[in-house]
Amino acid sequence: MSNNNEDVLVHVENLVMHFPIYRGVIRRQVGAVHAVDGVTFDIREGETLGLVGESGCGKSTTGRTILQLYKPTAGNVYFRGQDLVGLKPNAMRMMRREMQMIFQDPYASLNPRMTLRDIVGEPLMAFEEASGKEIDRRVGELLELVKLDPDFAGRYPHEFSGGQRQRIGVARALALNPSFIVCDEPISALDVSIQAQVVNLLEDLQKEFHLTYLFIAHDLSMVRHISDRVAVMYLGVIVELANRNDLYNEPLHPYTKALLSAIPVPDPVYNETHQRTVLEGDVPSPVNPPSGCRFRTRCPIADEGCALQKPEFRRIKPDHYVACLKV
Amino acid sequence: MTTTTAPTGDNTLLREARPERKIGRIERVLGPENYRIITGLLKTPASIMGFILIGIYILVAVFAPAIIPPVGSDPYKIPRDGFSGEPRGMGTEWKKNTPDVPFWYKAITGKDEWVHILGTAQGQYDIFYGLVWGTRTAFRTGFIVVVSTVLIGIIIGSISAYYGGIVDNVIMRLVDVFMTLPFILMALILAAVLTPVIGKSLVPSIVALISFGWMGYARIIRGDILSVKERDFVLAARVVGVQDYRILFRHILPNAIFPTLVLASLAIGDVVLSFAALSFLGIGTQVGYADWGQVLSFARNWITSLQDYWYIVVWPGLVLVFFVMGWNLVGDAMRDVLDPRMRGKS
Amino acid sequence: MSTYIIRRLLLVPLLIFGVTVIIFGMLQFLGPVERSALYVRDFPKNDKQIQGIIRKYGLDRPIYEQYWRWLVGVKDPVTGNREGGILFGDFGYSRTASQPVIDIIKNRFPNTLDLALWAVFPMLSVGIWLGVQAAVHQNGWVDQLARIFSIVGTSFPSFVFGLLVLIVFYANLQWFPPGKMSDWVSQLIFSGDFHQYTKLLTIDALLNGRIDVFLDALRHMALPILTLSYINWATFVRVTRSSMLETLRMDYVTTARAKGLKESDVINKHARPNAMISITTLAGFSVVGLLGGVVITETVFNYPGIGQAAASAAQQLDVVTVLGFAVFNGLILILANLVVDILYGFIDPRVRLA
Amino acid sequence: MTESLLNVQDLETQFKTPEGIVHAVNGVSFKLAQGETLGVVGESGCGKSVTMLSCLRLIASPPGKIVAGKALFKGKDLLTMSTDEIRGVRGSKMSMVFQDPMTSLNPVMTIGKQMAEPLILHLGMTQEQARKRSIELLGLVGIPNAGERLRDYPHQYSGGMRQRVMIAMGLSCMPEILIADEPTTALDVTIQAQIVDLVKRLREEFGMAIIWITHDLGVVAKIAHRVMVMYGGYIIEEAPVKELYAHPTHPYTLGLIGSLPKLNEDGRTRLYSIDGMPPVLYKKPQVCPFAPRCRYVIERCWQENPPLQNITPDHRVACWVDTTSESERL
Repeated sequence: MSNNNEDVLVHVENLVMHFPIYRGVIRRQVGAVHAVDGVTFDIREGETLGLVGESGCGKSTTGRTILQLYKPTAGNVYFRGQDLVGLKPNAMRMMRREMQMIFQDPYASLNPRMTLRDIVGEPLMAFEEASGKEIDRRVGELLELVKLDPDFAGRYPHEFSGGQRQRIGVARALALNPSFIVCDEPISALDVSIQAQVVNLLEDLQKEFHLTYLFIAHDLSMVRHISDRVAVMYLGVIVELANRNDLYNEPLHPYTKALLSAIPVPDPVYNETHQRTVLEGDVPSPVNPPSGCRFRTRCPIADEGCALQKPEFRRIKPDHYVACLKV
Repeated sequence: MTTTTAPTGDNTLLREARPERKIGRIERVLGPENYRIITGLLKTPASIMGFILIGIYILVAVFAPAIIPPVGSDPYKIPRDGFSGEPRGMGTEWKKNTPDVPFWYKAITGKDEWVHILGTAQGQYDIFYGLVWGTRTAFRTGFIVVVSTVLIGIIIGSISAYYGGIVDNVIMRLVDVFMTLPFILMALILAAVLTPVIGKSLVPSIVALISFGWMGYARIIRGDILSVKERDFVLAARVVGVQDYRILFRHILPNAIFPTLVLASLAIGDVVLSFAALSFLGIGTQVGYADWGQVLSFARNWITSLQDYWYIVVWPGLVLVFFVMGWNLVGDAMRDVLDPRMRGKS
Repeated sequence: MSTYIIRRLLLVPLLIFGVTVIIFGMLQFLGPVERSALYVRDFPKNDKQIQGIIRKYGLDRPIYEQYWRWLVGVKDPVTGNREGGILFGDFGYSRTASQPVIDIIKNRFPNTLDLALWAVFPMLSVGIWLGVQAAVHQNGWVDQLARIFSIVGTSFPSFVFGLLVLIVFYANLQWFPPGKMSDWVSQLIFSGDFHQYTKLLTIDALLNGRIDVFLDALRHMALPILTLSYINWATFVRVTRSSMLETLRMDYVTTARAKGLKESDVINKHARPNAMISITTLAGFSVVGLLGGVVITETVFNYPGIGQAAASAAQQLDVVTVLGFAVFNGLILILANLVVDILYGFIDPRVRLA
Repeated sequence: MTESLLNVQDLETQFKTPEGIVHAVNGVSFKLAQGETLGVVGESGCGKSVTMLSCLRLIASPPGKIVAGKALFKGKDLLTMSTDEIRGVRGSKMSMVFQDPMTSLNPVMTIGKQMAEPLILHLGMTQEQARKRSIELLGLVGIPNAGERLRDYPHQYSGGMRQRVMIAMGLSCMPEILIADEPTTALDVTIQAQIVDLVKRLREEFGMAIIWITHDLGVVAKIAHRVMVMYGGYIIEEAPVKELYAHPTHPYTLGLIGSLPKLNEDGRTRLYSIDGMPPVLYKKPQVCPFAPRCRYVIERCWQENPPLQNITPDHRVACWVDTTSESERL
């Protein structure tokens, strides 16, 4: 999947992230959690790429490895053509101005001992972009941007609700004017009525600052709403990647189909008229992923061939990639 | 008909809903976590009682010369009223080595002559003098031991957590070894070994208590640093490009060490107790040094006639017990406040 | 589970090494003359003898060689007998007690064990019972009582408590006699009619079928037992209470209630077994700690156990003897901790079936 | 409808906290018919779980307290019956399945023992009978090798499997009501679908009534016959499922449904969002609790708390405003 489009912002190539497991008497490595097992994709300038999958499929690890929060086991991550893997710590630190992250848990991701001014102003201080009064001014602007009262700057995170805290996290991510933000399940810890607030905010900011998002979530309907393209992960690999409409209207991979049909649709009439395919069994352990196609153990259309051969991640249609032998 | 106004989302308009907590100036200066700890401590009657107890002991320590003026060159040497072995009762006349009569004594008793308020111990050492000046000894040893053990604990624990891998493994096994040894017995032995080398003074016991007292802190601080390191806000700081040293000092240490530090500082009670135990067993200071354990140890020879000499046990015993209890009361409340389940609830 | 046990077993030599190194390190504060007590009875009389001992036992050799000799002893070239060697149970010679350290241990340790065994029962049963009651009736009067009890308990050093107990029950009320046994019992033991199977007096008394001896022993131990268990109750009640409170908040306790179980069954069948897992470790440590903590109690009550021997040796600065006790105690504790850890593994299915 | 299976009237539950008394449930009344599935929807803290836990008197007391109301189960008040009687109801006539299958099972007891408990207690079975029945039940909820797996401990089961065990346990005494408290929230989408299907199948087999508590409007649409929306400890709307989704009437329900991305949505439309957050009430409000966040708020909302009133025979709403035109637009 070599994409030489000029508007590619992030290019991830064959990224592998294994976490070693130490067991036994002398704690030697007996295996590894194959969290991410060779994923390749592009994120284009200004788009939102949705990354969906069930818990433990490696979607969050992918996001974090792209930001070099973990040192990848193999593979490369190019940001504007520059390979991030192997970059010296200080050089990588400089790159962080460009790429930011919004976290899932708005309670855990803000230091309880720091005020909003310190939290939101910290990136500015770290890169010496501003100091003293200038920081106060910039923090005020950023808070206004995320629809919080600038007068809140002296407050501590515990004075805010989950939704407000998530806005603080967004303000911190925006402080350095990044071009790329990894949104790691930013809404799944929030109440239903708050989720829409945060999603709307993210969309507004994207328009205003021409941001590029990697939007990681398990909520397929929200991903559909916010994404331009969507990638579906299963057990450490991407099984399908396509335009939003293609993927939701004509899913090709059996896992995508099952996942889509499992979405609880808030429409009782639809539910009566549409028959769903329910997958059997649990997701296998990422320590010992099945041979061949990862999905074959739960796949309704798998045969012996699927156990022998690893399906190639190939292009079926323009902008529609699938890893399945049966397609 | 229907006048539609823009919703504000402000639930305080309900009046009966939970008002948004306004935080005061003191809280803003101290930071919410520290403020929560302090207010939490001042809420329970038990911890207030603890603070009062500690306060009384601090006053006694500070004003020791005013309460009972020192006799001779070394104020920590308990003045002896003769050399007879048998203890003398409370209120008996003080004949030799009498301290100056302080202002309060006359005001309360109306007399000019000192008596042995709490009697004398074996060897005619004045118990009251020993207890008052022993308060200073208690604070001194307590602070030295606590500060040293916590410092050693923080350094070793941080090194262990920071380097990880083999360094961590070696340090933690070392901690295991030290933890296996029974504390009071080992402290006793080390103090006994050191006494001929250093001489009879506070030092052998202090060194012994430090040597076998740091492991708990090292273990706790290591654990706390490791768990804070994994918290999302540390990761978030890395993502925004904060320098490593700043992450350590702004994010990890304040959240990992501060709570332990406070808790540890309340361990003074335990330290003083162990110190007194060593003195009681006859290890440490010279005979006649103003130190509670020492005063108590005189009782060991009079066990068969304690019905007559109960005051040589009861007074020093109570002084020690209330001191330790003061710290324990505050420490107990502190443990509740620092309970992770209580965090985040305001 | 086997991995867990093997890993734990592998820790044993490491711990033995660490403990012996620390104690050996303390020995280095002594001069060679004093250290010679590790190998020979008599105090060397002149320089020549001293030099001879230093050469014979390698007291001037590099430190690691000395350590090794200390561990395994030195073979006498003439007689072929091994002299010293703590790993063979030769802890040196106590010059203050005029007998080999191991003999003191043999005489005294059974007494300490006897005391510790009897202190364990009240400590565990009352401590756990009170802790559970306090948690179940949180903020009720039992709870308040338990909290006061535990605060007072942790603040009361054993020597103060012991002395107060002596004032009340021994000096004033005269309910309990001093010492370890009455005269008639020691005469009985001396006469040879009383067979000493285990050297633990209470157990031997039962084995001999002598209830009177048994009761006499208990009467003599009552005050030390009370002191030892009281000191531990406080910590025990506190830990049991907090562990139980935590368990009672768990979802599976609500599940048990939703099944319609009786409240007593909810507590005894669901909550308590879970709370006990975390208490096991503490219980183990407390029992083990009893062996180390008897120093003070035995001294206060003048009970002829190993702790009192250690304290009096330390007072006389007889370091070789004290360190001998330390090595012995260290080895016992390593073993006891091992047992506790393995037991823990069996109790918690999450460890057992891992 | 003849006598309803469960009839809750004016239930009020409060919690004592250091900040004051939290009014978690403020006079809730509803009925449940035989074999019916009632969905209870709301955000965290709206009182939906507390309502159901109150009915079974499973509220930890202190700090919780049921201060008023009745919960008639077949005409008998659950709230005033003796502890022995309510224990006889729990797990046998009314049973519960909880949100987090990871923590709802006792980690140091085998699955077999935990399964057997209600069987022995309520049905007087012997150990052996209970074991046989447990195997049947586990088979019923789709756990393979049930006989062997009875000896396992919860940590040896996956999350989905544990929830199946919880359901099997809940059904073991053939209850007339199964209360499921967010049973699929902690599970993945595909597993969630499995559990929903399983419960639907068992409902046909056993014919029990179900109260399904959730915040997920999608799941409710799949399983419920009738839906109740809660906010701030009040029921603010209640209707048959199709009616509710077709004609949501309360502004809060409108907001909830509107805040979900639409099915078949193509272009980027903005999501309807409700500003602010749900309140924690320290006193029963004299005004509409939703007023501060409501787009349609009128003067009257600030004067009186609207009662739950019928707008059609089976649709109840607590609102002063007529939003019919709005719901058609959605």
